[in-house]
Amino acid sequence: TTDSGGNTAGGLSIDVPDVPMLEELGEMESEVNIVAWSGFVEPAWTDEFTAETGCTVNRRVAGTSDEMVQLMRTGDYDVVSASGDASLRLIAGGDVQPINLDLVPNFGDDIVEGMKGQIYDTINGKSYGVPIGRGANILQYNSDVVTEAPTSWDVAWEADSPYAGKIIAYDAPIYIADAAVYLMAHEPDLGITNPYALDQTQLDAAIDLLKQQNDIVSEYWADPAAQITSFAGGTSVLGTSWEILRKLTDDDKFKSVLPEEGSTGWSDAWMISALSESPNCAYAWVDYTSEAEVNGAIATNFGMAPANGAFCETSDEAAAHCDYFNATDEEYFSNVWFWTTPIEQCIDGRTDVTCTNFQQWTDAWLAVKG
Amino acid sequence: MEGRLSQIRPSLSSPHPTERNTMNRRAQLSALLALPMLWLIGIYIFSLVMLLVTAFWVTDPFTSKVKPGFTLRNFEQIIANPAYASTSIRTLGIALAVTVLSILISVPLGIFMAKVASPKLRAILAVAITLPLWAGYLVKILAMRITFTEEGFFNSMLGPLGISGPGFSIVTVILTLTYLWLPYMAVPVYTAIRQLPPNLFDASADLGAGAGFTIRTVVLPLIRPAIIAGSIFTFSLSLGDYIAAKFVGGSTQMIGSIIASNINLNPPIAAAFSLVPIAFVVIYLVSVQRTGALERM
Amino acid sequence: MHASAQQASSESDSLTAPGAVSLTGVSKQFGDFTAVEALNLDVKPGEFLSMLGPSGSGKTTVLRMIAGFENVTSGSIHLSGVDVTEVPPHARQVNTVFQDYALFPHLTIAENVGYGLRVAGVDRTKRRAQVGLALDQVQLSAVADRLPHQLSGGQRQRIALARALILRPQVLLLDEPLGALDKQLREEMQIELKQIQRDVGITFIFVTHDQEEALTLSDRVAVFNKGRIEQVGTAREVYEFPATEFVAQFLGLSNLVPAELSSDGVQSSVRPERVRLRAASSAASAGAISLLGTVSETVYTGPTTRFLVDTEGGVRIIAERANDHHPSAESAFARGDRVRVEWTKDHASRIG
Amino acid sequence: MHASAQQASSESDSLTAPGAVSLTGVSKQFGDFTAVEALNLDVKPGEFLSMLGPSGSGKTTVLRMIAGFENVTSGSIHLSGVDVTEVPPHARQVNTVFQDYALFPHLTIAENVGYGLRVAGVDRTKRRAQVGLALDQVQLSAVADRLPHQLSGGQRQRIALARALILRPQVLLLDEPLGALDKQLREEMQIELKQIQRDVGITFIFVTHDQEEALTLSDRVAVFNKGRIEQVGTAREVYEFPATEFVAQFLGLSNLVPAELSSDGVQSSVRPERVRLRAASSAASAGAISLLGTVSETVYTGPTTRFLVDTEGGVRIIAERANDHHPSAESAFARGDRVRVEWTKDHASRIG
Amino acid sequence: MLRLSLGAKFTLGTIVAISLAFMYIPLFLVVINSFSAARISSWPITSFSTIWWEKAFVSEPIRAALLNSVIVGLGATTIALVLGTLVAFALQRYTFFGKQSVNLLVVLPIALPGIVTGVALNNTYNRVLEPIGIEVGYFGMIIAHGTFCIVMVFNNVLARLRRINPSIEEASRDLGATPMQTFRLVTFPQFRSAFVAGAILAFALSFDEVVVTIFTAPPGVDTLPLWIMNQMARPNEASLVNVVATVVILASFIPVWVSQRLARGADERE
Ligand SMILES: Nc1ncnc2c1ncn2[C@@H]1O[C@H](COP(=O)(O)OP(=O)(O)OP(=O)(O)O)[C@@H](O)[C@H]1O
Ligand SMILES: Nc1ncnc2c1ncn2[C@@H]1O[C@H](COP(=O)(O)OP(=O)(O)OP(=O)(O)O)[C@@H](O)[C@H]1O
Ligand SMILES: [Mg+2]
Ligand SMILES: [Mg+2]
Repeated sequence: TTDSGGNTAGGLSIDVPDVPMLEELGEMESEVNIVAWSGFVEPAWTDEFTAETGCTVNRRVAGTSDEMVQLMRTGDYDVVSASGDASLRLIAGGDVQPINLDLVPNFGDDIVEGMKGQIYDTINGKSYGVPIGRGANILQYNSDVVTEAPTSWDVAWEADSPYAGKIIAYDAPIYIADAAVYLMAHEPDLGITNPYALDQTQLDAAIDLLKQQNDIVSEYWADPAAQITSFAGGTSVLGTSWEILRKLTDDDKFKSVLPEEGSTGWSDAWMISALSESPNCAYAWVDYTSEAEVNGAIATNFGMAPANGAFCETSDEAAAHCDYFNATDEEYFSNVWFWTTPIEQCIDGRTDVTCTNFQQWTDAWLAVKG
Repeated sequence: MEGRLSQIRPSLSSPHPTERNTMNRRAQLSALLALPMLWLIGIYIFSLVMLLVTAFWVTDPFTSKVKPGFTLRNFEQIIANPAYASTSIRTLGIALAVTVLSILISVPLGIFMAKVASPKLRAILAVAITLPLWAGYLVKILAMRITFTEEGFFNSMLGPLGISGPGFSIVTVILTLTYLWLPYMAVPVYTAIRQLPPNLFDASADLGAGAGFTIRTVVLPLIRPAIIAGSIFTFSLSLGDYIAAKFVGGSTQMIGSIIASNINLNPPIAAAFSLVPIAFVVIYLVSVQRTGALERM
Repeated sequence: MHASAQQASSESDSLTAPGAVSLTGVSKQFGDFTAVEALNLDVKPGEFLSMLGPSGSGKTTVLRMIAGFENVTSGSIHLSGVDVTEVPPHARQVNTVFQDYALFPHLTIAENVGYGLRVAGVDRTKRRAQVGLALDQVQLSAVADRLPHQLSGGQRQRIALARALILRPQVLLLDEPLGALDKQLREEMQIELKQIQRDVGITFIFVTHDQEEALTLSDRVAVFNKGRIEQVGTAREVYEFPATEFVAQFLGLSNLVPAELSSDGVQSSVRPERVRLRAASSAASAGAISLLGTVSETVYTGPTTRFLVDTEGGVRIIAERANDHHPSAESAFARGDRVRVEWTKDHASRIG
Repeated sequence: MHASAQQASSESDSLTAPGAVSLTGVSKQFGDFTAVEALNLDVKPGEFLSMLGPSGSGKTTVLRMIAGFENVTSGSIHLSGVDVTEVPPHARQVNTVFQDYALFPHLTIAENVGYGLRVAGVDRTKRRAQVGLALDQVQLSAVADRLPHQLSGGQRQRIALARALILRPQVLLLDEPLGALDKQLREEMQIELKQIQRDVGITFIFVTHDQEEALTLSDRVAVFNKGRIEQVGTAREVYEFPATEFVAQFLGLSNLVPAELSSDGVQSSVRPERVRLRAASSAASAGAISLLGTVSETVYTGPTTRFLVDTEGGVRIIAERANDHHPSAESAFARGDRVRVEWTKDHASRIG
Repeated sequence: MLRLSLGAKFTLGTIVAISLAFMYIPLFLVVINSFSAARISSWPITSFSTIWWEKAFVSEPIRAALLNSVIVGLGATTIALVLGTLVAFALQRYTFFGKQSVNLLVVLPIALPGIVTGVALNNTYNRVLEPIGIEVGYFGMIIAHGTFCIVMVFNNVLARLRRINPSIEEASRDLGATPMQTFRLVTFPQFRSAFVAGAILAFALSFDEVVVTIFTAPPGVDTLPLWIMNQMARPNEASLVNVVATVVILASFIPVWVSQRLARGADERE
C-alpha cells in the first residue's frame, strides 16, 4: 500500500535478533536512563513521574540519530526517543526489545492513525516502539525576498533558482531522501517509488542533484539554532525547515509550505534497550509519556504533532497546537515520507535489485560536500 | 649560563657514571615516570590502539555493528571516494591557514606589547589576549555567527563602506578557528619576544640594521621555537575541529565532520580515516620535535 | 694639573677629524634619577680613552648615548664634528662591543661577523672574503661555522670585536669587554686589544671598572663618579695627581693626609709605594714629610709587601715596598716595629 | 722547594683534629672526561686555604665533592677524621657560600639566614634570636625583612655568608664568593671575610681565580691546573718558588729563564720585580746573572713601571720597578735605552 | 631596544587594534545579546529585556551543568597537576632514552582531534572496562579531561623548572635540609606560580571542552558546554546561553587576574 507515503509496507520481514519481550511488570527499580532529543525529557513532567513511580530520570540529550544509536549501544541507557532513521538500526542490531503493548495501557486508540505500525518501529509484526510525535520537513521562505509564494521544491533544487546562494539545506545523509522525493516527481523515468529504497542508479541521480544543489546552497543546518539564525540573519531566504523552527523565528515574514512533491518527515518513538537494567521503570516511562497530557506536553515543548490525538481535545491551546502542527490531519501527512533507515532489502517491495544501505548513503553524502 | 646548567644537570646517558649513582637515578626516574606513563600509555595509547585496530574491522551494513576481523576495505573505500582526499587537503589547508594567520597576528602583537607598549598598556594587553580563552568555545562560535551572518554585525558596520563579509564559508571557518586558538599562539610569542636579550636589538642596530631587518633576521629566528610551540596548538586544534565548520562553514566539510558523521554509524571507517589527522599531527610533531620546540611549549 | 683644561685648546681643530667624539653638556635622566649630569668630554681621533668608575656611575649610559641606544635628556653629541644627537644608532658610524658580547645565538660565527655587511647589502662573495680576513685578524678562522654557544668566553669576545671592526667604524665603543674573562685570559686579551687598536688606528672608548686595566691600556682615562666625570687625563695624571679624594681612592690604595700634616696646609693624597719606610732611629729627611709610627700589620701580596703604620699623629699610613732585587726586601720590618714614614711634596697630590 | 712535600709530614698529626678536611686519591670523571685526577689534599683546622686556578681546572668540582653534591669516582674524603665519602650533603657538617649566592628568592633575608635552623627544627623564638645575632655580625639587621632581589651584590654576599655561618660548620666552602662584585666592593669584602674567619676560627676553603686575592687572604694556596694540584704552599712559597712553569705563570708576571742562561743549568723563573735594571755601562754584579739588552717598551701601571728588555741572548725579560719614593723612579729608562738586567740566584726558582 | 619609526609604530598599533576588535566584537555581541528580548542571538537587537537573566538565575539545569563543569574541571586539573608535574620533573632533571617520546606522549592528547580521543576513550570504557566490571561513570569524563590537560601543567612547570637556579636546591641541602624538606621549602615555592598558572589553564581547557565530553559524559550529566549544545538543539530558550557566557566571561577575570599577578610576582623576583 502506498497511500500514506508508502511507508506501511507491513509485509516486510527482516532477520532480526530474537530479543525476549517482557511478559509482566515487576518492582520498580530506582532509576531510568534516557537518551532523548532535546526537550523530550524535562522536569516539568519527569518530577511527577518520579513522584509516582520512584524512578529517578537521568536524561542524556543526543544531537543526532547516529549519536543516539551509539549511546544506546553502550548499554548505559534504558530508553531512547528514536527517530525513524535510527529505529531500524536499533532493532536489527538487537539493541532494543520488543514492546509488550499490553503493558502500555496508554497506547490505545487515541494514537493517531498515521503513527501506528510503521515499518521503522514495527518489524515482523512485533512492535518495538511507542510513538511520541511527528513533523514534516517543509519548505520555509522569507516572504520579503521570496515574494511569489513557492509551491514546488524546484526553487531549492534547480541550478537556476532565483535564490541561488541563499538556500539552506539539511545536513545529514538522510537528506538524500529529500532529493529522491524531488526526483520522484520530476524524473519519473528513474522509477523511484519510495525515497528510502534507492538502487545504485537512483542513488547516483539523487547525489547528482544534491551536488547541483551544493553550488547554490548558502549553508547546511543540523542544529535548529543555526537554522533559525540563518533565516533571521539573512544568510538564507529559503530551504528545509520544521514548523517549530518557523514558529521560533517570531517573525511573520517567514512562511512555509508543504510543496506539491510532498516531503520527508520524521516521527519519533520510545524504544526500550535490550540490555535495560530498569525495564520496569522503562515501561512505566513509556506508558506515562504516552498519556495524552504528557505526550502533549512533550509535543508542545518540542514543537511537533503529538502521537496521542486525545491531547488535542484537552484544551483550546492544545487544539490550537494540534491545528498548527496538523496533528490529526492524515491528509497532510499522507504526502510525507517519514525517515526510515535505508537497507539493502528494497522496502518498496522490489526484489530484482539491491537497494543502497545507509552506509552507502553516508559515504555518498560526503561526496556532496566534497 | 648554559654551560653551567648542563654541568649541573646529571646525565644518565654518560657512559661511566658510578654504579651506585646510576641505580639511584634510575630508581628516582622510574618513580617520577611510573604514574604518568601508566596513565598515558595504559589508558590513552591503549585506547587509541584499540580504536585504530577497528580500522581493519568490518561493520555490518544493516545494523552498523562492528565485527572483529581483518579487512582493508575501509581504506579502499577512503581511497575510492575522492571526497575523503579533497576534505583532507582542505582541512590541512585550513589548519595551515589558521596557523599562518595566527603567526601574522601574534608577531606584531607581541612586538607591540613587548617593545612599544608602556608597562601599563602591556599589562592590560596581556589580560586582553588571555581573556577570550575563557569565553567558551561554543559561545565564541555562535558569536562569530552573529558577526558574519548576512545581515550581521560585520556587514551592517562595514556594508556602508562597500565592504561585504565572507558570509559562511571556508574563510569564516579560518577566521573563527584563528579567533578560537589565537591566545595559544599569542601568549608564547609575546613571552618569547619579552625574553629576548635587549642587547641583541642594540647589537643589530649598532651594526646598521633598521627595525624591519632586525625583526626579520634576529627576532623571527629566535622566537621560532615559540612560534612552533604555538603552532602545535593552532594546527592540531584546527585540524581536529568540526563544530566551527558546522556552524560558520556554510557547506565547508572538514576531516572532523567526516569522522563525526561516521563514528557512530561506521566506526571502522571513522577509525581508518582518523589515521589521516593522526598522521598529519604526528608528522608535524616529530618534525618540530627536532627543533626542540616541544620542550618549550 | 687638570688634564682636561690643558687639552681643550690644543684639540679644537682635531675635533672635526674623523673619529673624534665630543659630548657637550650631556645629561641623562631616568625618571627622577639623574644618571649622567651635564657631562663634557672630547675624545681625540685615534685615541684610546678609558672610562673608569664604580658600578652605577653612568659609564654604560654615556656609551649608550654615544652609540645612540639612549636619547640624551639634554646636551649634544658630535661625531667627527657632525651633530648626531638625533641620529638613530644604525645610522651612526660607531660600533659597539657589548659587555656580554650580544652575539646572535642563531647565527654562525661567520654570519655574526658578516651581519653588518649583510645589512649594508654587500654581496655574498665579497662578504665571505671580508669575513675571512676579519676572522684571520682575530685568529679564529677555524671556528667560522660554529655557533656562539660553542665558543669559550675569550673566543666570543674576539668575535664580538671582529663583528664590530669589520664595518671600519670611526669609533669603537667597548663596554667592559673583558669583564667576564678570567685573569689570565683577560691579560692576553688586553695585549691583543691594544695591538688591534694600534693596527687599525680607530678611536677606542673603553669602559672598565678595573683601574689597572685602564691605566695600562689607555692614552687617557676619564674617571666617573655618580654621573659626573671627576677627572680626565693620562694614566700618570690621574694616578699621580688625583684631582679629588674619589679619584685618589678609586685608582688604587691611597693615603689621605689631613691638611694639618701636609706642608702647605691642604689635604693631599700619597700613594703607598711613594711612602718611604725607614728605621725609627734614622733622622727625618729634609724637605720631606716625616712621621714616626708602629707597624700594625704586614701583608704579603706577591710583588710587594704592604705595611700598615699607625703614626703618632693618629693617622694610619699604608706603605708598600716592592719585593725587589734587594735581598730580603719584604722582611725589612715586622709587625710592632717602630718606623719612620716619609714622603716628599712632589709625591703628594693636593685634593679638593 | 715543593711546598706540598714540606707540609705533608708536619701536618699528619693535626689531621684528626676537628675541622680538618682530607682528600685521598680523589678522582672525578664526567663521562670520558677526567675533571679531577687522583687528588690529595689536607686542610688544617682553622686554616684559610685558597684554591687557585684557571677556569675549568676542577676547583668547583673539588668543592662540590667536599660538600657532597658530587659523588667521587674514586678516593675518599674525611672530615675531622670521619669518612664522609658516602654521606649526603645535608648530613655533612660543611656549609657553602655559592658563587651566585643561591639565596632563596622567595624568602626574606631573615628567613634565608634562619633556614638552616628551621630545617634543624630549632624553635621560632630561638631562631629569631640567632638570626638577629648573625645579621648583626654582617651588619645587615636593617634589611631583615627584605627579599634578596632588593639587596645589592655586596649585601647578598654577606647574607650568603651569614646563612652558612649560622650553623657553625666545621668547614666553610666558598666558591668565588667575590667574583661578581666590583673591584672596590671586592676589596672591602676581602677584608671583612678575613676578619670573620679570624673571629669564628672556622676552616675556610676558598675558591678564586684571582691570584692577588689568593695571596693576600690565605694561609695556604693550592694551585690547580687541569684537574690536578700543581703546588700547595703559603703565599710566599707559591709566589716566590713556583714548582712548575704553570704556577710561575699563573701567579703573576714571570720571566722564564732557559737552562743555558741560569747559573746551575736548569730552567728557572724570575719575577719581574726581582729583576734589577741598571745602565748598560755599569759592571755586572758578582754572583748575579747579568745580561745586556735594549728596552723595547715601557708600560706605566700606576704603582709600577714595567720595562720589556730584549737581551742580547734573544730572551725577552720583563723588569718591573716600583714608582717609589726615589724621585723620578718611573722615568729612569726609556724605550731604546741600552740596559743591563740582573738577578740573583736567590730570586730565581728552579722549575720542573 | 627595538627602534621603530613612527610609521612602524602606527602600523603595529593598527594591527593590535584590529586584532583586539576581532577578539572583542564577538564577545561584545554575546554580552549585549544577553539583554535582548529575542529567543535567539541576533543583530541588530530590536528590543531589550532582562528576561533571560531572570530565567537563568532560577534555572536548575544551568546550575547543575555549572556544578558538573566545575567538578570535572577540578578533577581534571588535579590529575593534570600531579601527572604534569611528575613528567616535567623527569624531563627537566634526567636524561634518558626515550625522553623525546615521553615528551611527544604528553603533547599527543591535545594534538590529536578531540573526536578521536573521545571515541577512543569511550570505546575503552564500554568495550574493555565495563565487560570486566569496571564502571568508570562520572570519572570517565574526568579521566579524559585530565589526560589532555596534562600538557598545560607540564609546559608551565617545565618552563619554570628550567629557570630555577639549580644551586638553590643545593644550598638547601647544604644547610641540612633533607630532599623532602628541600622540595617543600625551596623547590615547590619556586615553581608554585607556574603550577597555579598551569592549573588555571588546565581548568580553562576542561571547562570549555565539548567534543571529548560528548563521548565520555555519563547519562544524565551535562557540563556547561553540553548544556549549551542542547540549547542549540532546542532554540526556544537559546538566549540563555548568552547570559551564561556573559557570567563566565565576567567570572574569568578572576583567574586571568590571578595568573597575571603570579606572572608579575615571578618576574620581579628574577
Ligand atoms: N633604563 C634605565 N632606567 C632607570 N635607571 C637606569 C637605566 N639605565 C641605567 N640606569 C641607572 O643609571 C645609573 C648608571 O647606570 P650605568 O649602567 O650607566 O652604570 P655603569 O657605570 O655602567 O655601571 P656598571 O659598572 O655596573 O655597568 C645606575 O644607577 C642605573 O641604575
Ligand atoms: N656535570 C658535569 N658534566 C660534565 N663535565 C663537567 C661537569 N661539571 C664540570 N665539568 C667539567 O669539569 C671541568 C672542571 O670544572 P670545574 O667547574 O670544577 O672548574 P673550575 O675550576 O671551577 O672552573 P671555573 O673557574 O670556571 O669555575 C670542566 O672542564 C667542566 O667542563
Ligand atoms: Mg655598565
Ligand atoms: Mg668553578
